[in-house]
Amino acid sequence: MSTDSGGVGSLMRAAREPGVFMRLARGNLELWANLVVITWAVAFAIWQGSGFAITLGTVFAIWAILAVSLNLVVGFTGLLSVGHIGFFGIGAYTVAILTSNAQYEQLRTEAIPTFGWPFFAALPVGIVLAGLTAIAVGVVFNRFRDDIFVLVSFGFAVICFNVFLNSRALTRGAFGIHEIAKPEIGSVAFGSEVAFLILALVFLAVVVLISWFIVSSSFGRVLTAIREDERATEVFGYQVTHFKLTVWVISAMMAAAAGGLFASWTTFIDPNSFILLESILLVSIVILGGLATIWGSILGAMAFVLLEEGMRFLPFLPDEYVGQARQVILGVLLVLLMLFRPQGLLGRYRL
Amino acid sequence: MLRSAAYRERRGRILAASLTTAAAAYVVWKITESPDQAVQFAFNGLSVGAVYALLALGFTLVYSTVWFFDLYYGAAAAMGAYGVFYLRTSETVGGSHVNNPYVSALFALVVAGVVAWALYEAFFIRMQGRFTRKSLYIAGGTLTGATGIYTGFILASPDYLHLLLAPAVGATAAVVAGWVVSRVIQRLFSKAGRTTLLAASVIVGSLLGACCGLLLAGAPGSRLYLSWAVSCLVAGAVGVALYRGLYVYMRKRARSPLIMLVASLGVLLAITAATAIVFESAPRPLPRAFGSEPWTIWGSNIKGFNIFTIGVAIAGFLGLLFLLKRTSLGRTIRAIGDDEEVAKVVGINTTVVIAIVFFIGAVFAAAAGLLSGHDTAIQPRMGLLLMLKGWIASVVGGMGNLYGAVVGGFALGMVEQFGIWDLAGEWKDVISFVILILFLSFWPRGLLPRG
Amino acid sequence: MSTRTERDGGRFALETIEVAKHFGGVHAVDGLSIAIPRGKITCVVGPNGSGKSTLINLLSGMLPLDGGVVVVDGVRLRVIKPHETPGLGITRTFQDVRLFDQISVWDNIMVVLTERRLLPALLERGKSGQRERTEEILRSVGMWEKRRSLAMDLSYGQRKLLEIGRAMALNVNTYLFDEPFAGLFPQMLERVKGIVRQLRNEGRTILFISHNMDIVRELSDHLIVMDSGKLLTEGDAEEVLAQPEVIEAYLGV
Amino acid sequence: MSIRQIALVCLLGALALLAVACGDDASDESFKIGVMESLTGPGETYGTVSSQAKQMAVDEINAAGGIDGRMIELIVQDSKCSAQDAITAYNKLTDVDGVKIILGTSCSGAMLGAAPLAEADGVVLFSGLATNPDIAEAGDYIFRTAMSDALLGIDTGNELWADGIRTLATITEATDYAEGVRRTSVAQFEKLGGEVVAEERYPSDITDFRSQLTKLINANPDALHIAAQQEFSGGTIVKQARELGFDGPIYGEIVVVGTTALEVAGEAATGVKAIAAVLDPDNQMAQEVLRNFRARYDYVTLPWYLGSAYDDVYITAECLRQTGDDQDADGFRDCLYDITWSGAIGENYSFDEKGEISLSNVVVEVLPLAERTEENQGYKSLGQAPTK
Repeated sequence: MSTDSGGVGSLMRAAREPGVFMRLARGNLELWANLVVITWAVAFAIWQGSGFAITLGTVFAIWAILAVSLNLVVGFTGLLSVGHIGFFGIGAYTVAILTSNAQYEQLRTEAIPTFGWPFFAALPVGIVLAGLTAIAVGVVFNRFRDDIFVLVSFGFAVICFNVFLNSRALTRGAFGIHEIAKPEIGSVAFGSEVAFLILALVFLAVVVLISWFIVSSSFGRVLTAIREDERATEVFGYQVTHFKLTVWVISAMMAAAAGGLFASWTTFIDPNSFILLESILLVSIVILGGLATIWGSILGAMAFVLLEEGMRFLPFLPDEYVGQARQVILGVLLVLLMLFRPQGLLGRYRL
Repeated sequence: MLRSAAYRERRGRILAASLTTAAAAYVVWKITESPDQAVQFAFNGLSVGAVYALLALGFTLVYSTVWFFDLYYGAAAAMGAYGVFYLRTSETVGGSHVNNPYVSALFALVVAGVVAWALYEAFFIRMQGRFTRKSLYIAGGTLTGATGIYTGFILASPDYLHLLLAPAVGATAAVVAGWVVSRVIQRLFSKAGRTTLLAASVIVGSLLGACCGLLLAGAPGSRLYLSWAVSCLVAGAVGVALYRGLYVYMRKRARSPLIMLVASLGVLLAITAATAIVFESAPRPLPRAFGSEPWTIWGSNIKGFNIFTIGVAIAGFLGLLFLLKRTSLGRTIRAIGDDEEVAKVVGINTTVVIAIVFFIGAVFAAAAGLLSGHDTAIQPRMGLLLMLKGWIASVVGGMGNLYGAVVGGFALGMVEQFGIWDLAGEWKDVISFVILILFLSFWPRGLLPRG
Repeated sequence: MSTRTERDGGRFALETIEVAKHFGGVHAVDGLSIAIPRGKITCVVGPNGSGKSTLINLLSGMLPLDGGVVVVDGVRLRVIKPHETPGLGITRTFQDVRLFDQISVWDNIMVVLTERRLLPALLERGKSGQRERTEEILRSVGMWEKRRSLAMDLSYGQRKLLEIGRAMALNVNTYLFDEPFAGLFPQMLERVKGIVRQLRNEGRTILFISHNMDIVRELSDHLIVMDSGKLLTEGDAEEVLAQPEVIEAYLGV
Repeated sequence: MSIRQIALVCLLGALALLAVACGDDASDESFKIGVMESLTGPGETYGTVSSQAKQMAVDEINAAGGIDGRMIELIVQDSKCSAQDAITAYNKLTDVDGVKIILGTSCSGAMLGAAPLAEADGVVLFSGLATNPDIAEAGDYIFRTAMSDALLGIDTGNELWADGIRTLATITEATDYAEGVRRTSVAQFEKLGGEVVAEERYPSDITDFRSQLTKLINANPDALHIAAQQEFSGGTIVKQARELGFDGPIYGEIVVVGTTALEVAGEAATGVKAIAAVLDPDNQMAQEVLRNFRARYDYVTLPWYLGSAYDDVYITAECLRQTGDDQDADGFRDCLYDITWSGAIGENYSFDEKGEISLSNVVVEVLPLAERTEENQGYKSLGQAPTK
């Protein structure tokens, strides 16, 4: 399987033999992308101090999990899903509802039952729930392809947001859910930012491993074949819908895991974190980093997180426009990529 | 487990029919329950539906010609609305001018570019025999520069919109009137000489044109309605520029419609965010247009402006129908929609025709955007929301069918209204997307399938 | 109603009875009843639009049947699902070569050799048997050197060969080749002919479509002539080619 | 390229992030105060006003020589109106800029997101705008000069009942603030015996409320209650309700009678009643703040929030004068608990044990279009909200 990236490989080689570097650097976009983003990350960490870097690292890890999971669907299977934020939200809300310990009855706002489960008990429930939702959604969506699939996945994102916002008896609607538990294993609590970052990176590593395991197996090869020609793959004896559904569900479960982490990290969630725009941004991260490459998604997530923080230091850009300016840059990048490099920076697959 | 395709199709049809019947029965039951509310809902549905129908019309036109989802379409809707806001901001809440020299210059450049390209396509080859290349370049350059500067002035000084536009409108009126007069004379007095014909049409044309120009120059109240035209045209020009400057190159290489979709998603993201930077992301009202007083009909209220919107939607539909069915341009558009390669071989300049389609599409979107903006309000995000609704409407009506677009638009408007009779109003968006998924699952060709 | 297969004791690998397919009002295949002899090369000829490709699409399940029955090894089928065709011993190539463009030549062959079930597929990472078979196929179609390049980067002839190789990798009894010789250079042409002959020598059934009468004469044992979705004539190649109406119907176009 | 290499690179990246620590919090001359406001998004009206008022107050203090010669420096971050952005902004302020005292946030949601962190880190979070009742319970380091919706709700319920309203229809923006307002108001109204005959909600990004309003009006309520987060939607709802032929009384709170809301609604807003904290017209300081603000920024909206944000800065300055150290959050907190302040929003108010203040709300009624001026903000006060 061609999951590996020449970019990182050549980076490694360059690290071992500095002489090779100049030869590699010439015209090697992937290497440049890697170098720029990683240098940027390191420089940023030095410049800004560890505390903030840890926060950003956690944000990065969560986005990276999402991006890697979405790449399974977009890059390897060829289904451009804009609805992944829905599964992220399901994971986040399940963990939030199950672990929250807030005394809502004493508050003057909407009360929902609290369970006070530990994080690691709630997370699997969230993952399974997202998986079940993904099965239901996938059965309906399986018949759609290409741009129609995009359209219905837009719909899924909007529906999910509205469910989070309007099922007040379950999610407290706009009030959001407080006091979401931090993860704990036995007596080891991941309360501090550093501990949480490590946990998030461990999650990321697990997700990357699983993704790698999938794409490097025969299963992954079938997925790419489906992406290239669904009908032809069928003629060779594959029940394409089952394969698509399976990877869709796996990807949804990974997104839910990211959601659970996110909920636990912020300790408070409300529907605003799960809007359609976030989903669109997520898709652009995946395309930006590169389709059908795991490392590309990670790099894309890193670039995305750094982009916003990096722009805070542009002197001519007022702080309040940073978010919007990032959106402009992402939009322009998408256009340029589609024009010149439809596979994304490190991609292995052109749309 | 023997399930033939015919069986599945039949099952789909049965399901669709029963769903429709159930929906109709529900509506009838609701109407008998409270006729007042039903009438009011119907009015609301028609007002909203008119906007959806306009969106779906333009969307269908573009989609059935180039066969990819152009998300710029949503941005065009927002640009139409914000164009009016940009030009008439002094009449809206907040009052302070948002007029920005960079923005004006940018759009002037875009318009100039589009004009340059249009001149090149329309005249360059035809005139090359008669004039030297150099003189053509000079003439074209001058005209382009003049248009760009003129656009820049119009955008930069909205307070003098009526004065600035008066000559242009007058000239257009003169040309149109002259043409009409010459046609009429030719019909009635077939023996009339060339000189008489020319003299009569020039005199009548220039008189009428001057009259129009003067009237306009003396009517500052017309600025709002002129700004409608300006923002529609600018949105259209941006559509053409995007097509010519971007999509043309991309379509050559694109393996799938997804490339185009993602690229136009980028365009939408960038334009939305840029709008939010220039105009702030909070919603804003547009200045009051005519007909903002409600009329009471059968105990329910509807604004005159909503009736106007419905009229615009129907007029847009008829105009588009005429264009596609009765004019040679329409025939070429349909030919391109059927098979672009063949159309190219037959000798149609597909680039130009598709550019025109993009222009018309963007004008429809801009019109829908500004009408809905006048009716309620504008915000940078409105583009995405409107576009999604336009999509759904055209899917409901039947992709690629004009009749379907109108029916789908109004149907979606109605369904959204009547759908929340028993449900809480916040589920409105969910209803439209559930409708979308139902339609795509059971009735993918829509209410009125194409061809 | 007994089928020819039943009467002839399995002499036919594949048989259609009154098979029909229509698109809107157009009857692409209209009550077609043919029988494809086992272990022989059958050629389908007919003018453009006579329903040849539709026939292959119907037999490979790419299009649902609108009527009629397909008999495969004595099993009567009204519905053929594409993913079941390898189980029925059928595979095919496409007129407009359909490879998995953006994956490597190697993977293009591997895809048809690997596990069909979900979970085993997840756990499988290329068994040695599969690798050897892939190498064997790639060498036999002369693509071993190209194994690392993407399928989309191959030349037209190479793509055609790769597609045939991909079909061969699926070890089945019946091969349906949709215009395997179209647009090939002489050298490639010989190679494909060789492959087809070799497959027959291995005792497999081959059905192919071609417009090249020389090749049809040279290769086919059995000939089916179609026109407007209907069967014009069917029989031993030499006999059929001797019939004047065939020459008229086919070469007259 | 194998998974090992990926892992290695990940590890390197993580190490680089962890290893590098940089302490640039050597305190210089000025006091550093963090500010988190929603400068973009649904809360931007409040956030902008609030941060401008704060900047104005800081400039005044600095122009007058600062606090014992030391200047105040505001470090402003956009917390949007969401918990996630508030957390990012909070971390930025505390980790990068090393502040211990943060003024903000504007939105209750953002406040509730950042509050647990502040509580755990011992950072003072001092808001002039967040009104959610739950913030009272958020912790020891959490203060606000905004009044809890709980107080507002009780007043609203009383006022509705006193005006003879027995059946009510509510329309509420689906945000925590607006939901909080609706909930507390309706609770009091129902306690008194009133009945809510219809309720509707809307997401923040819609501008067409006619379908919801049609349903509400069809339920024939005595009055309509609007709880909006954005001034804009508040004004639009008033306008559209009148367009749909609703002629009963309309109630809201400060958002519905904000300057923008009134401009959007125009004549339709006449007679709308709102229960709100308003600046006392007799309070000289309040009037001066408004005058200065108008002179500086050329507009005035949400005077009370403006004053509240303004007072925050002066209270902060007073406490900094007492503690003399912008890193001493505990001292600052104790100072806040002890302080009694007279400022733009009221005389002699102080923080209770939950970090809350309590001032009285008044009922205002919107004037006809012709009578609205910059000075009267477009409404007249009907006096204190009834207590019964």
